[in-house]
Amino acid sequence: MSTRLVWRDGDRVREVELAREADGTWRVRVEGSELVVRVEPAGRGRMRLVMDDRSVLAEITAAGERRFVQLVSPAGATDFVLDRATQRRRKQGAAGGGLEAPMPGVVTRVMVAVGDAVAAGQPLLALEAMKMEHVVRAPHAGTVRAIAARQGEMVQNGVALVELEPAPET
Amino acid sequence: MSTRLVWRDGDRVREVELAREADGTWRVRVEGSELVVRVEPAGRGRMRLVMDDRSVLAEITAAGERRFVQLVSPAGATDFVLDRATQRRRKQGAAGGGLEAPMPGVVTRVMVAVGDAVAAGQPLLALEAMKMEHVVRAPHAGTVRAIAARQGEMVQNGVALVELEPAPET
Amino acid sequence: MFRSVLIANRGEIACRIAATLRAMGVRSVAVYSDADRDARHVRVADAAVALGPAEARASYLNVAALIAAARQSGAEAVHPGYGFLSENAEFAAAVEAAGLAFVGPTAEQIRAMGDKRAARERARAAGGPIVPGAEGADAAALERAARPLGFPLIVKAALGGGGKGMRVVHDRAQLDEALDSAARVAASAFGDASVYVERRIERARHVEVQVLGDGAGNAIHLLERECSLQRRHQKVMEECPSPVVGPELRARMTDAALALARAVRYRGAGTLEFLLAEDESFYFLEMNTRLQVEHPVTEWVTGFDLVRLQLEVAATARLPLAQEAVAMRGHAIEARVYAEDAARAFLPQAGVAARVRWPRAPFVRVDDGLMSGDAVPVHYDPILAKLIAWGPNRGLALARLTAALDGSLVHGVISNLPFLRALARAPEVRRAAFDTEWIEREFLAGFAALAQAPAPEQALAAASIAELLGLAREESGDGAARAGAAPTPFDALGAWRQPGLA
Amino acid sequence: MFRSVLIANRGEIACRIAATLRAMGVRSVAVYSDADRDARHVRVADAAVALGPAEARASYLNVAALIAAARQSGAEAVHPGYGFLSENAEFAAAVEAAGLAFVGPTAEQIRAMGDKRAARERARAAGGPIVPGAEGADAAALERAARPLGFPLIVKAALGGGGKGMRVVHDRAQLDEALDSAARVAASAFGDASVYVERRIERARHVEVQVLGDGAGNAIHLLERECSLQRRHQKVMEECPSPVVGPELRARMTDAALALARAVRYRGAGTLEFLLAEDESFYFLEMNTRLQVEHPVTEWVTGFDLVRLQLEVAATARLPLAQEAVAMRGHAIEARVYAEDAARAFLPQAGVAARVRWPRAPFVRVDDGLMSGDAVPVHYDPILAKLIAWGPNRGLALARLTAALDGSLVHGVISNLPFLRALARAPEVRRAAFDTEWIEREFLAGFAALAQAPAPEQALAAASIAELLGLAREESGDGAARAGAAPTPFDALGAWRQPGLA
Repeated sequence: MSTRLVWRDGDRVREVELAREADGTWRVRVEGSELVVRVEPAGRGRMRLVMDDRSVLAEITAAGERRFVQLVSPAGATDFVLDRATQRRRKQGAAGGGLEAPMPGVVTRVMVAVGDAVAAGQPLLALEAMKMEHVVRAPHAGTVRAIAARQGEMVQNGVALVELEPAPET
Repeated sequence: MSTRLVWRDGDRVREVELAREADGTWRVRVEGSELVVRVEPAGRGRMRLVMDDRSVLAEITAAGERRFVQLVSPAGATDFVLDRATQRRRKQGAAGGGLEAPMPGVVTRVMVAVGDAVAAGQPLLALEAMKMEHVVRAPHAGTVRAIAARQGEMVQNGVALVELEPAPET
Repeated sequence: MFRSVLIANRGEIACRIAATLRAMGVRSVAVYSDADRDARHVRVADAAVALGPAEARASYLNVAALIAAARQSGAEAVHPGYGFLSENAEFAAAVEAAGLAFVGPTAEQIRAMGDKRAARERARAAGGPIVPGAEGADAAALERAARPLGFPLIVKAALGGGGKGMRVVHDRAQLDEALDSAARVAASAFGDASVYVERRIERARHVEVQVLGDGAGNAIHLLERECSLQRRHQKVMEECPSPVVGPELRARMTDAALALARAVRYRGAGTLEFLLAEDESFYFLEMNTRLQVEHPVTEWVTGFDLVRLQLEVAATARLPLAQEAVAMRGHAIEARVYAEDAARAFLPQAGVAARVRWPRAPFVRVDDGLMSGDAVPVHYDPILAKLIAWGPNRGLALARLTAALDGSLVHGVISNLPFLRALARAPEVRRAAFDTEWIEREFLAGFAALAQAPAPEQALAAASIAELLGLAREESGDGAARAGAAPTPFDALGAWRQPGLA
Repeated sequence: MFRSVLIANRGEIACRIAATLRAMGVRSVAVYSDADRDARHVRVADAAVALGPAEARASYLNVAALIAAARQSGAEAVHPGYGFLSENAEFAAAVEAAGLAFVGPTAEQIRAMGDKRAARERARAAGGPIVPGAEGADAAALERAARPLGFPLIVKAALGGGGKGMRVVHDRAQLDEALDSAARVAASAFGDASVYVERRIERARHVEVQVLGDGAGNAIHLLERECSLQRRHQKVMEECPSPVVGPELRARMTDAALALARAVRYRGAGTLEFLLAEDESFYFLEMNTRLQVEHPVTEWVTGFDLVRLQLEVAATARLPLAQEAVAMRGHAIEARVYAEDAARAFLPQAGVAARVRWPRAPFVRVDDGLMSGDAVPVHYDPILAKLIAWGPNRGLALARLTAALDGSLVHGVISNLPFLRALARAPEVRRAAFDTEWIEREFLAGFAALAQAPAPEQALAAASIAELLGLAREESGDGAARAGAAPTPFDALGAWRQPGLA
């Protein structure tokens, strides 16, 4: 019996199929290639993935939908952030992205109102954090359906800020 | 409204009476003397006791019945272990002590059997831990009523090992 | 010595100052904003005073609240750390007006050095080499004065810092617009539209000299630091000594630094920044009148605690050591760990760092302000920690720093650790073949490609297995993190030890 | 260099060796007993192999299991650490017979130095000063031979170590019984009843010299260490350099150490222990043929990583540095943190260390093997960590060590931190006025009185307030600790912020 998991990896959607064999090893299929790994304890919070010719330490921390993954081998440490790709988020991603807060911060300006027609690239609102200002722009032309943030409000990373209905293709 | 707490502090029994005033300060009475303290946050796991002329950082960790207490002031850090003095433990303490494991370890020898009459100072059993042997001796003459440990068994600090009924006073 | 010192800062530098105070037996007083109530710098201090709301303006930049906190807590001196009010002359003046010692230079010295154009003049007067430049009352005059310099030029704000308002101009056609734009930025950022121009030194390195003055005209130096590894004029890795400075050049640079420090009768610890050209000519850039972020590399190589030296000068107005006592041993390199997403334009990050682990290894020092479960507020500079490694030579120091970066873990908030790990392994960094623009010119594109590559199968496998083993429980995220727990798949479930699972 | 090294040890020393391997880019292989499945030394290694049941005999002392683990993991060398099999000639021989490198001396050298009486003979042959002593085939012969020595005397087991079987004899009347008793202890502890006697040097200090040999007759020294602060012949605090050794005495002691190391063609890192009398005469005590617990003080003062040097000698059979490269800078002091109850006869402790915090401060190093939630098993030496502080002089090093001890927290298991804090503050320690018996003769009684005094009201108040604020919940003990949480009164309840509570 195998299980399928879908991850968001940056802008990509990654599918993983995995099954545990009778001898305890895991068979993990990622986009056509297959890993056979034995999982060993490596102290609280860590596991060791043992493969045929090498092994790697892995440490995973959950933070909301995100999973922080660190791999450590003699070649060094690498960090990744994967996201449980829910239906909602994948749809948003497909719509062009750019409407979520790219960083946590304070909304300093809201430059559009609900009902406004906006052009692709038009500034929608501005966020400020740690001395940096970031302007959120429309990824495509469309109509503003909802604005989820007010001026002065603090927002977290990844929070949806503006709902934008795409203009009918011409 | 005040609350009374009883602590075991080494061989002593200490009583604390404490009440919270309307202004949030605590009034703590320990054996006749009284402290008036304000409690401030000092980060997760720490509090600051602020008194008239000084303040001290306190950090408390629970481990079973025991409370580990660290106090830190500019003069340095000090550590204490207090015990929630339950009725059972206080009674045992009153009976003379010495029948609990003084350290965690492995019971290497049991030198008495249930029903044996023993003299004060007679070896009852031996514990070994980290290369050290410790012999538990009878604190007073009496009769062995129960033995809670077997040879080869691992016991934790403070665990009752032998129940000893005092010999009638002569 | 003072009996009690207020630390007017937060984060790693507040913790680091508190450590020296504790070793000196001096009571430390922390201050905190509402966002930092549970922060590590509050936990390590002997006393702590609330300043006000999270925004820096209302807390760590709030002069009145800080002076009140110092008075209320019985502090005798104020250490400003770096950033915030550390180079604010009004704050220094207010501290001294309140009858407290300011652990730093006089208000006048801060003011004089804070005006970059005036500082240039003082450096010139002290015989220091300055980049050929030009000034002018207005754009037209400036343009005329700049003509003999040739191109490329840099336009700078007189009161600027951190690269803000700086513009590089490659030819005559760009100059007008650049002067105009720089003046606008300067006016809005620093409240003064004054700008000046300097000749641009190509492929220059940033080398700075640490000095310590007694305020009466005596000063010593504590060697130089190499800080050429920068991104957008922000230092990323620093080292001591500079790998390109030999004894003769060191003597010339430290002499120049001391001439200026003595000329202004500098008090306390300060840093003279120089541009070092490929031909070993060097030019005064600016003076930082405070402790630098990168001071630990100097501490390790010289063996002196700079915070302690600052406090001793502040308490006694005397230099606590002679120049002869300063010797160089080995090599130290520092890497700055920030909460920023290097894969996405280095956007600053904030949130709860659910799990944090810093390395412990021989010859490695970590100055941190963050432990598992701590918050990274959105309001402040996102520095999390500094890793410093020492070795008898540069190669060994860099190898240890690389291992220390590999041994670090920050989960819950995205950090620049992947960027630092890649940087420490770059051949140019190993060879010390870089200048202040090398990262942006040659390193960043390759790193960005790497950072945006798909996660390897092993990472997906590990995350997926952890998910099936029970990590998916939502409470193991923020909730547990706030309670000080380090959430892990194994904590929740012992089942993975049973071969029969799934 | 080796590509992969197995670390045949556990705890802080296994972690410390792994750190050097990581900085060298060498793959580390940990081993663990059933009790150490989750231990820190397992978490930091690149690979880990299970050895067997918790008892040391079945795991860390199990030669066959260790050799099998090394083979299975592809290790090319074995580092034994200290303790366990580090001075076991059979293990060293088995490692080499398996075609692996043993990071240490040859089996013959271990065997020769392991017989204390034979080692004395070798030291005498190499011209080294030895304590006047006597041997004899039986008690009567020994007694006759000992007559010229006078009293007091010490009776020692020939194969002994760590003070086991040692007896002090103050006059003729005690001698027979002491010889008898020492022989009995020696027979049962070391499997050999041989004993010998030495003149007792009064108020002696323990000073040892670190050497490094190439196995071909070349050797260098890395200064001396002062280890006089002992309790029952167990070192408590160690420092480098010795505060009573000047250049002339240092030259004499290191010369004597090198003469012996060269005479036996010593391979790897080793330590020659000397008794130093008040008149600056010194006597060979024994040689430890392994890394010492206290090696970090030498590392800091010389700037060399001793584990790296060991590996380089093992890999190349050459000395990686010349004597001229060894210079002394400043002063370093180490304190050993043990799980033992100093207030109750130093009984060893075990359990779950629910909350652990080690300090981070400039010029402080911590070699630890324990984090919050880790178990302290009952089966092994209860060392938890070592705190090491450096300073340009001894006073500053000691001040930093004191602050580091104050900044340490071990909750859930009783540690000797209170003992170490009191010791670091003792005037005799500050003045360096102590000998190997000073702690027991003069310090312990006062400390015991202090340790057994009633807890102050503030401690009772803090514990009681915490209790009322919700700490009393039983699950915050072991359960939460095992899940990696740091249980605290504030985690459970935000109510304390409300002034109206209770």
